Amino acid sequence: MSELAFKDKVVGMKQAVEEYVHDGDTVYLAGFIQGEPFAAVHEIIRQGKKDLTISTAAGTILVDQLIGSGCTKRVISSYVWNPVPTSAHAFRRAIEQDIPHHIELEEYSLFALSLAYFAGALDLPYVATKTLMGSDLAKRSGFLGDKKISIQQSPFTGETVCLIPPLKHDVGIIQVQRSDAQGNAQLWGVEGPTKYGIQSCSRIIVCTEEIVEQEIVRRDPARTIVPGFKVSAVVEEPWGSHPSYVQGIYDRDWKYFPFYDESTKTIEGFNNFVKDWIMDIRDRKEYLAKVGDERLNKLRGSSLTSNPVDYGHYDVF
Amino acid sequence: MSELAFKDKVVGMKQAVEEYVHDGDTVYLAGFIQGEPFAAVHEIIRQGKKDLTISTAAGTILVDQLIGSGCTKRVISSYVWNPVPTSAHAFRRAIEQDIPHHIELEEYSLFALSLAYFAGALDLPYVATKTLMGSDLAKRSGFLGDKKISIQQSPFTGETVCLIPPLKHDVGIIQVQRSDAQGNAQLWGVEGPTKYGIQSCSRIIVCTEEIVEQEIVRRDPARTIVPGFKVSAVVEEPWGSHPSYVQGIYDRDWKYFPFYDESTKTIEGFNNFVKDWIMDIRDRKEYLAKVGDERLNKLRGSSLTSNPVDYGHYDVF
Amino acid sequence: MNHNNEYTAVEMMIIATAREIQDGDIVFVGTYWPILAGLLAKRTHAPTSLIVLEGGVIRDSNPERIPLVVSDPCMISGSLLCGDCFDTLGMILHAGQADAALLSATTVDKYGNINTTCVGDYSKPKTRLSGSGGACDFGCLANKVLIMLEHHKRRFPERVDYVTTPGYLEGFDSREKAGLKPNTGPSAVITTLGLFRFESDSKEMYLDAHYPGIDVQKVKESMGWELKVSPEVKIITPPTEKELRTLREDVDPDGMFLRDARTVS
Amino acid sequence: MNHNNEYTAVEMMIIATAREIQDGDIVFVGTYWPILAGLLAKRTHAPTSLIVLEGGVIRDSNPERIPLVVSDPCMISGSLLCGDCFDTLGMILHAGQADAALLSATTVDKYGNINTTCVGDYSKPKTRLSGSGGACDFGCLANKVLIMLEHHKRRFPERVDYVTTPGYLEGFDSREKAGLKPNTGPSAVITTLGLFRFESDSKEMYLDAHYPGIDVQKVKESMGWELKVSPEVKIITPPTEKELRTLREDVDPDGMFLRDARTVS
Repeated sequence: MSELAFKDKVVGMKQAVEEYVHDGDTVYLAGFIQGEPFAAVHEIIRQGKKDLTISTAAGTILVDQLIGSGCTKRVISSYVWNPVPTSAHAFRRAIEQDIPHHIELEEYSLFALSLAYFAGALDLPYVATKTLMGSDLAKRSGFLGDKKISIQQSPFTGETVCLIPPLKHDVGIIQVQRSDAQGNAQLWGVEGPTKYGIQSCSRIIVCTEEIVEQEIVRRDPARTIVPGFKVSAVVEEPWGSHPSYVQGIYDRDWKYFPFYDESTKTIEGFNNFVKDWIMDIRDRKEYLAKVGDERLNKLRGSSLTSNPVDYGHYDVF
Repeated sequence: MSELAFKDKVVGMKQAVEEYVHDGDTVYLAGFIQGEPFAAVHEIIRQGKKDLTISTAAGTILVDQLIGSGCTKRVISSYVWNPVPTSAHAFRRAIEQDIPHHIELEEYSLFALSLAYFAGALDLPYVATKTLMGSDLAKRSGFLGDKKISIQQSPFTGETVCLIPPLKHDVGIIQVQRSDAQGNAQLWGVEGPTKYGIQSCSRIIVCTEEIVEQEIVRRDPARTIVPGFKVSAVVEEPWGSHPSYVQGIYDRDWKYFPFYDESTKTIEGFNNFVKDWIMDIRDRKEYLAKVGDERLNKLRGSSLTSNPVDYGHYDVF
Repeated sequence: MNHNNEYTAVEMMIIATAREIQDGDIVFVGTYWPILAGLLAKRTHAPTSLIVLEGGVIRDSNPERIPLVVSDPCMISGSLLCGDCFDTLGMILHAGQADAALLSATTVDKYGNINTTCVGDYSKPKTRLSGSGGACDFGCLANKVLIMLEHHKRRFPERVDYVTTPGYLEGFDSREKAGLKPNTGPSAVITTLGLFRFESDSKEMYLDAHYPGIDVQKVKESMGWELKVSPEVKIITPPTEKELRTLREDVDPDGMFLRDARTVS
Repeated sequence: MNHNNEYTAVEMMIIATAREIQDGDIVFVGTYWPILAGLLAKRTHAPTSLIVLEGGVIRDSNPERIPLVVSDPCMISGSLLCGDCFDTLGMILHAGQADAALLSATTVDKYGNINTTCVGDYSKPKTRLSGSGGACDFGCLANKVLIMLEHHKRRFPERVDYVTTPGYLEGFDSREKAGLKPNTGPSAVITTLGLFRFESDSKEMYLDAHYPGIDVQKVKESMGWELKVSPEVKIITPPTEKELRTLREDVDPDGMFLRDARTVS
């Protein structure tokens, strides 16, 4: 149904997370180094959501924070790390020592996971691939058991193939450059498997650097990565991906990552970090004030703009 | 290998077709109502290529002309028609009366064919879908025999599924709005399955309304539908899709289609049409002169341009 | 053109089809009559329906002229999303989110199976037709398939020569047994005589309603099998003035379809 | 910084890896040391190599700063194609068009299998590492997989605890038997001691060449199994002045990787 296509769905982050992220949900986090939805994840942590299954193509400290904060029961990803590159400490503590509690993992390669999202978004029964085979990613499954993958012979060629069934999600969160109030969201830059990941979700929260007039969307519909009719809420959240980046809007805050590494090596360090940077902060505005204008200004960078293209105006024959 | 990525591959249409389309080839024709590569197809007909297998998502009179001209041995498509809508007469004569000779068909639904192109472009062993089943498209196969599809039970759920194996092609031809001389081709407007169809080809001929400076491509890399390293030849061919359209450049010449319908109802009519509009014409320039400026000017239409987007310039930390 | 009560059977067919679309429906639109029915619904009682094209377009607003084919450039400019088949056939239709699909047909049989491929044997047909396009996908996957065709007895054989687009196959549970998803398939066949639906158990087509002035017996004689008729067969409300005016003046003001102007070369 | 003959073992490793890339190669680049090797090759002997990123980027030119992660925004601006995983992992890597893939590793075993997942048992590891990312795909699908790691004996067990990225599995034809495509897999392992290749039959890793001043015996003692050594074991040419200068001044002028400047918070 298209009821959501025509609705102004702009809400604040607090309300979006309250209404659309529920304890026990399977939550897809969009982004691929670019566009990680940090603002939304911090709000999830502040609201103390529980028992989440976090699914994301490339888990960075975003996932680490969700694990260390005790929101997370399960993780589906191709990896979890701190892209210094170094370890994600809360993730390590959870796996190695069940701190703050045990978590379950389901691990894929990035391409296999991309196919699972693709199958999820299109509701395909499965996709056959030549990746993954021979690896322990194929041999060992976690909570998905024998629904993770299946090694079979191709009925066409007899060759051995790996079947990837769909992954679907209760709710997905994406941060984009721009969206209209109805949630027609536009993204450019590296996508990873975001387009299919986000459309494998029953509910979608669009976080956008800027809410634009719908006319902007209509003038370049090729950039729309999520159609508004699938979107539950639109949150205008500038800098919503910091310390990750949004192409053309702000740079990756690379110094944040070693800082996070140093800060979170101990449980106490992690807890203090979460207190200082998430729990004791009301919203993204306060967060940005804490980061400080000097740092933010440095991340703004300079412009390199595309040339307009013509779609034409067709009103007569 | 990237040898083709850095090479200026601009040639004329005659040379492109001579060098890269061979008798007996499986030829993918890109386009979906928009961007049908008419100029290239007319050159194929002029050069009298034989025994081609033509593969295209939605066969229109382009395919009809290739069939009636005797270039075509086999057709892979979801349909062949004249989008008046009415019958494609040469196609009918070939199927019903073996005129000018027998042709073989392999028919899919559009989505099944899209999946076959997708599997072809990625070299996936197959993709499982819930479409096609129960139809005679699933039950009857042509020259692909039991390599067309396979009905199986899902090892995950036990449900009945339809497996679609890859389709690949010797050569693919695409008409786009713009390309650089290296063949980094950019397209906007309705795509159909073009992105995957064209990348399932061993050789690619890019026909472009305009060859642009590579800087234009670099400023908006999200619009690139074919990377230049996969491209064999680039042909600058304005109006190369007439009577089909190219979004934002020229409108669909709707009057051509009933004219073609009337003209080609008989064998003699078809042959005269091909003589007048293809064989007796040297190249696209002569074709356009025959169409006439008045008609072409009418098809130019008015503009509706996108707003530029920023990709940012990242040179320092 | 007059806007009184006179209307053609084709106009009635288009209007009756449009009425099957609910406001808020996500509608896949096939070429020919479906274009008119989809656009009419959007301009009358279903303004918040979305029009979706198989080639990759999602559109919430009316185009500025009538598209002669669904992927006409006028459908792309000003759309909300313009991409590829995976955006629409994939992530909407195959994903089970197509509320309705509008299809035209050459022949339709007792169980709503559509043939747009051939008359006679497939391998050597008397008449070769266009084939499927996205129609087979619409028929396999949409929740509510609406089939439009001008009524001739030969277009309603008991069994089609070729199933281009699956309806209920051999009836009963044969559609699901073939592997198609539950809660999909033909919802109505709308012709120039009336509107047909399908029995919930047998999936056999029956006459649910006919147009004013059309005799049930005439309908029965225009079918290739012994047609069942609803015990409460209804008479379809004739076009309202608004429906007719919108169809003629807003949807197809140039008469491209309604007056065959598109076939003038 | 001096540009005389002094160089670090890590610099030698990067340079030796870069030399494995042929001009014209389509190269998938993983994070960390691979970034430097890929960019160095492009700035020296392989100017027409293409750099491809798993997230969806094809780049023919050098970025204007060193990317700290492969999907750094500096790799996107000015690229030739920027899309999604299907554009690169799909239509290049899985399609068999990746000439080379550069990977860093935590541990590598006798048959070139890589573990970046865990030390100890997977279900209760002593140390949990990051996991695969695209590495497993690179290892499964690229024609020439180049593996980089700083040499420590514990990083070369006879058998890895967990196969994150398949090399030749148990050797011989076990890789193809598992279903992986022929003519894919590890081509070389490049460490801070030397360069290792794989026997054509057994697929066992052997020492093919070592760096100047490195003793073969020392290499043998730094492996977790009885290492085979090529009867014609070579000594790798030390870095040329151009290689060193390009690496230090053009590829990583800020010392982000070479002087660990990226870890300064």
